Amino acid sequence: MNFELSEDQVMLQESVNRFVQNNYSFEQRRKIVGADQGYSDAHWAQFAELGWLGMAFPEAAGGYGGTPVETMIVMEEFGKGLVAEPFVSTVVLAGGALVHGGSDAQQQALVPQIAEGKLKMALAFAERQSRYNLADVATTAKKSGGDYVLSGAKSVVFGAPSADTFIVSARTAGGQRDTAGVTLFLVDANAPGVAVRGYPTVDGMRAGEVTLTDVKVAGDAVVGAVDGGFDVLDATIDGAIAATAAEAVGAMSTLNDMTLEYIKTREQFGQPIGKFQVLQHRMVDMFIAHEEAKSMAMMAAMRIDDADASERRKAASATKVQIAKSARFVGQQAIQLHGGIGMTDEYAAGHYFKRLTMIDRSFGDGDFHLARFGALS
Amino acid sequence: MNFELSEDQVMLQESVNRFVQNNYSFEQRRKIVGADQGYSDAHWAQFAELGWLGMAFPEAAGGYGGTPVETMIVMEEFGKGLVAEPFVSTVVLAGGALVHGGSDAQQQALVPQIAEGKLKMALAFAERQSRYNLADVATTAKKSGGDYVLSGAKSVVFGAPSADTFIVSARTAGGQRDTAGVTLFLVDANAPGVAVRGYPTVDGMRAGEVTLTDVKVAGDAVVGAVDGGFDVLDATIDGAIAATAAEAVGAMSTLNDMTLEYIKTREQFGQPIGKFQVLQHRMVDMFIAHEEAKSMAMMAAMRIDDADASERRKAASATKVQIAKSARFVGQQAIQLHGGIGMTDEYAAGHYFKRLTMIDRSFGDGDFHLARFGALS
Amino acid sequence: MDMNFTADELAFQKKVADFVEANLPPDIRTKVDRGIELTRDDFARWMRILSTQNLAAVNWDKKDGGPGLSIAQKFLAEEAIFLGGAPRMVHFGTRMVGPVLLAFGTPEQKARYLPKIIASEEIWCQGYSEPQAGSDLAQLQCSAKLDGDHYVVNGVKIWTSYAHCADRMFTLVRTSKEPKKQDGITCLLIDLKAPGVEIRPIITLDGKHHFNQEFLTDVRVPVADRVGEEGEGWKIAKFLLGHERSNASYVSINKRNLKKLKDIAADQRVDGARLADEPAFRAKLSELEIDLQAAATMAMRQLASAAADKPVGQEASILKIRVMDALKRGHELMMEAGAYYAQPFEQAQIRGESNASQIGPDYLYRMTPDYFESRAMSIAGGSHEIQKDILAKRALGL
Amino acid sequence: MDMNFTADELAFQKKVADFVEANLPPDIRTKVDRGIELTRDDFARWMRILSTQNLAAVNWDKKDGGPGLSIAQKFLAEEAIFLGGAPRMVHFGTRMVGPVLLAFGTPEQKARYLPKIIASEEIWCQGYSEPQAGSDLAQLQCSAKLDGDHYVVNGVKIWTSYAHCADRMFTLVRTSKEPKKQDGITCLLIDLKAPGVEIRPIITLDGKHHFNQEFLTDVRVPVADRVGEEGEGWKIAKFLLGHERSNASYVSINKRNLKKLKDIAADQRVDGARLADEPAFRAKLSELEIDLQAAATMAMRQLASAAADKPVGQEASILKIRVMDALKRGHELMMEAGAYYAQPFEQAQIRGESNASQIGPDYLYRMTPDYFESRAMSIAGGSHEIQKDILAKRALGL
Repeated sequence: MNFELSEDQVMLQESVNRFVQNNYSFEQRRKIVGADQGYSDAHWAQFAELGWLGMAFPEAAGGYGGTPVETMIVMEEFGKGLVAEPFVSTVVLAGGALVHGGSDAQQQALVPQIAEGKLKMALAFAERQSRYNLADVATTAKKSGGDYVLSGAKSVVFGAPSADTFIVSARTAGGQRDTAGVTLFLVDANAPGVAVRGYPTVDGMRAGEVTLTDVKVAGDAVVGAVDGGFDVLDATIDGAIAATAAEAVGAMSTLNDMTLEYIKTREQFGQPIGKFQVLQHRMVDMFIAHEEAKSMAMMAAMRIDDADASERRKAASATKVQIAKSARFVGQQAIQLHGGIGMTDEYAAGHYFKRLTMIDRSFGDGDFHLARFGALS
Repeated sequence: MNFELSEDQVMLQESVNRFVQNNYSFEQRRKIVGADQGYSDAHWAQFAELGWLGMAFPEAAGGYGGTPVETMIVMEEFGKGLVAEPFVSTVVLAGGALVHGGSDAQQQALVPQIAEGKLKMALAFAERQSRYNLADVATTAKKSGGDYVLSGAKSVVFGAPSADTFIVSARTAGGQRDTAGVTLFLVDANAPGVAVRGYPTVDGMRAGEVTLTDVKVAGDAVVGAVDGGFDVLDATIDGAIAATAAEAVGAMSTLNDMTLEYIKTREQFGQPIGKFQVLQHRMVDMFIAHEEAKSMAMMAAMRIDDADASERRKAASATKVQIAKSARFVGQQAIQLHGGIGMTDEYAAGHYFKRLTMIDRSFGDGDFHLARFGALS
Repeated sequence: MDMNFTADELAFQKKVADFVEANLPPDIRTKVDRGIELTRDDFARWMRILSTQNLAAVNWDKKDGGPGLSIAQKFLAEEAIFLGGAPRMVHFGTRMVGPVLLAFGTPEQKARYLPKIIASEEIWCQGYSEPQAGSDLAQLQCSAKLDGDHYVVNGVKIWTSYAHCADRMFTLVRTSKEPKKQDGITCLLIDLKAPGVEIRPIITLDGKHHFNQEFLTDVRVPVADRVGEEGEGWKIAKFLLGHERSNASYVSINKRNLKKLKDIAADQRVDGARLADEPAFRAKLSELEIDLQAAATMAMRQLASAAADKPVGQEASILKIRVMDALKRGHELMMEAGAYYAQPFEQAQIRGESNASQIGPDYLYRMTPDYFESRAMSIAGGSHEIQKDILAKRALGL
Repeated sequence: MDMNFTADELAFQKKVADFVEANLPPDIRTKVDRGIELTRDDFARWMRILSTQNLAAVNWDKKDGGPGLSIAQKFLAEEAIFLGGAPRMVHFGTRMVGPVLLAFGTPEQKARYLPKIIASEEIWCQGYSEPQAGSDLAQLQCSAKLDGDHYVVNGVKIWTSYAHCADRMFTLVRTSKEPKKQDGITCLLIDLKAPGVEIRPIITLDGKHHFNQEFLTDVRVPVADRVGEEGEGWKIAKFLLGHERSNASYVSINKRNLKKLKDIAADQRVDGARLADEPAFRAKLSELEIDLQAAATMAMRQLASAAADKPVGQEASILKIRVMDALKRGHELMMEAGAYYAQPFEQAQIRGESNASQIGPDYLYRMTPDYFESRAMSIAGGSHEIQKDILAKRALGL
């Protein structure tokens, strides 16, 4: 039993922490997310250089063989600064699908490009009717000789505007919500028939609606087994839950620190408002919420690679439920304790609240995962 | 729009209030519920004399034509003193079934006896497997010539040990959980085949397990239509929800007053604990919980006679959900604020908490009624 | 006891509802329904339409030029207006300045200002808060120095709702530094077009412009625009706090939101079934509806007390806490209902600056911004914490 | 990072579990499973059995006569004992008196008391609280006056868990009225059979006898039974507060309760289906299980920190709050699971005074009393409010 980071992991943590300190002050972030692209190419290049983009991939594929613990470390530090680069979409989501489903050839072709920062990807899994059910896929892929022809619309694809290549879930067999019959495809963003309508999300990130109109892809674009895409997606999204749980833990940590500082200095009725016992206990509850979330994010990092899919799913869902609860409480109360200033766009607290709220809206909300956990128990 | 009591209602309220003040100090109650019978015959006679036992029945049947508002008034005052006499079982439950389902002959035969305090009754509706579903009836009533033969076991029948006559739900047709096919029967407590195992409940009241072994009743013992007992039961239980909601409001009122008094006088760390802001806000939340419960109990008293069964059901379920929430919060926090002394059997607070907890366990808990309300919306 | 309104009262409500139905401009209706930011002109237009029926100053007595409605009628009128899809009013004139001038104003002030308030010809805002004085008005810094027949005002006001839509600001300023700080506060009526007034928008988390910050630099305010005596500002502020806080109107807003939420939950699908029938969501929906029913009944009880001229007392604070909680919860559930479509942020559309189609179902696109905005409900106008401090002290004697 | 225990550690746990399985007397096992009140003899018997394996003083070092377990082993041993169905121990001797004597005791005191603690031959209780001094020990009134080589003790102690099962009481008394009140407190070891000691039971809401009140009238306590110097009682009490508060063991109790709850929910039926599958109940069950998982992980992190000799600090208070909340919730759900069968109160059966059959399913009959009892979890040993005051001050610097 050991909850310590290794020396290498501590170095990684310090390195990401330093990056965030130097590049993600609130004003620096405002500039980044306020610009059209919504992230910085220079930062992306730096991520590649520092090895963060290849970190999570197997060495055989050209990655650096990191574990979910390394991803947790990076994401927690990213969360502290609300880093906006498309790391989750490229490395955790599309990258996760490649790790869980990609052939050796696919991995060897794509992973080095990702690691070098030359390739950005996105995973297009949600649809207008799907909510959080990964098997609810209406987009079709019809076999046409050795090729497939994809048609349909994918919703709120994180990182879509910057993606060079998508991994798209489409139905090759079965009914609309059958887990069997979902297949994943690599789709070039510039392929004829692919249209992307990009937009900012409320947390300052970028996403897009991806429409596929008779998009032709070759047979070797299939990621994983034909009709077997669901398990790949499911494992990938569980990985994304672990990663964004750590991000939420980082964001809560900063938000708590910020709020504590605020109530220690803001004066009302002749004393710092942090002298009021009600606010003290609220703040204590916020710190407890963070501690619980952190414990669960660590647990997830250690369990999310479990070979037993049921154990993995339970760990992911339990973690997501905890994150939903903690993030909601910390976010809402941080605003309440800040009062008016916390409600303004000019002040950092609200942006942490927004990101925490959107993490809760991604990959299944608390209720969804409470039910999933219950079904597995 | 008028939330005032009429002059007669105010007089009723004062009269019940006076009774409770004089007869239901904590020590007086301990003596009553500690004795074998668990209530006082003298009180019961007084109830009759003061007209409270006949109040809710139609004048034509020998009652005094009161409305649910009168029942609310009595129950709220009873709640303030945790009155232990079997008023709910006789008047509200069995009496309610007579009002909703009884023939003129049945009403005229029984109501005057109830009103005079000569007849105590109980409604036996729950069974071991039924939880809160009134239609889940396994007890059978088989036709035998003009008679019926009843067999089965009824659970946790409030007021069973003192009941002279039961109204029992039994199945005459349909499957075990069909609403159609439930029939209500008058059963003499002394009839051959009727066995009662009585016991105290955690709140100091009395209930019993009623076993029916080939109990023969005449055809005129049917209350309401054959196979049509469910609607009578359903309306009766909704009435009991309104009545015990008012009781809970009364109990919360006393418990809040008691707790407020305690935190104003109990000193710790050199000051009354009521000076601590956290306890002040908790107390405020407890008073809000009581105000909300009171509003809903008033609403229920005005709506529970609604001719539209769906409106009646919604009002009852909404009220029960609110009572569950308020009673749980007030009860738990009253103990928390009292600390150790609140945990002891020698102190009144815990007994209010117990009664509130048992009201929550009667006629469907908060979750049950939240689902019922949702299904009706 | 009787929870029902009289037939006459309901007929009156129907009349108001019909008027709103017939006269609410379609462009404003659409904006309200879609949550698009309203312009100064939108507010002014609608308020003037209501004024034609004397429904802007809905709470005013007949003798003061108002419609002289009963308490039940006021409630029913407001409910009809809200449920008819109308925007909330910028009502500092009718709710604050009017009552204050009626109680403390000079005959000249009354003659000058009241008719334009009733007719919605001038729109008012309220300048209370300052960066260092939020809930604690005793800390006000904004100063007014007498210079002949004018005050010269310098300072900063903040959290001024709709100042950018208003003509004048009802303002608390400091005219002296008394040892007891509240004694030095005075009330001035400030023309927002006066030289030295600079209004800067504060954009909130929802991307909209509700609030402002005013920088007042050597702004000259005629002594004739001082309300009451010097140093009476605190008294006037307390008068307003004690004055009708129409939190009952939030019951109507809540009802409108609940209807919207139910529409959304009926349209959204979970595995092909209605979100409204998914057990966890349905339970949350029912819980909210029941909470709202409790709040509505409390509001009715308060209205009945007020109508019977009984003191309403601290129940107003209880009602505020509970209606605001319900509002926040309603917006939270509308956001949750959107699932992934809670994420897109379409600020240009929200602000009415773009006609681009919405991302995803068009009824969802502003649910998350609305949720963020709703968080202010337990902060503004006396935070929940302050309401509970007041209740502990005044209602419980703690 | 690694959440797993080593194979050696797990083998050790297995050994303890096997011992419990083989040696827990069946009558005691039944009582624990059924929630029947244990007698003094039951406690003593089981503790002596554990002592044969040196597992009563599970937290003691080898040099002090204990088993010298690692932190992980202690946790695993306790878990094996709880999950094996054993009763909680009356462990004031091993957890309080022992550590205090090791730190502050005279050689004579150590020789006299420690071996009997390790062997469970003497059972101890703790006399801290008084009617007017709950969480605020500075207010202690119980007085001890020196008279030759004895102290004469007069006063009242309250909330003494298991005094009726104990031989001796570790007691804080007042030996002087210093201006700074905590300076006058002294620690005495009192023989409960001494003349002048009267123990009165306090029956709690669950109908059981856990607590007592002691009336001490001219009780003579040898000076040799004073621990530390006069006036050092406060220091010793603080030493104990800082000493290992094995809240991690509540994780094991919670696990046992969760299993029981799941068994109940699997057996109870709602319209013929398992209560465990009813959506609302299942959600509550899952929520509790996840809360417990978070608490368990926090406990693991604390154990790992302790094992690495890092300061555990304020996390102990956080863990206490959360494990106690989980315990309370678990008991609440077990009560809810009973529906109408939550109502019968079978005190005689609970107290082991009747062999009558239970009303309703026999696994339900004491769920409501247990629920009432569990409310003490956020009161005893420093209420949640006090824990949060401590956290605000020490962890957050507020």
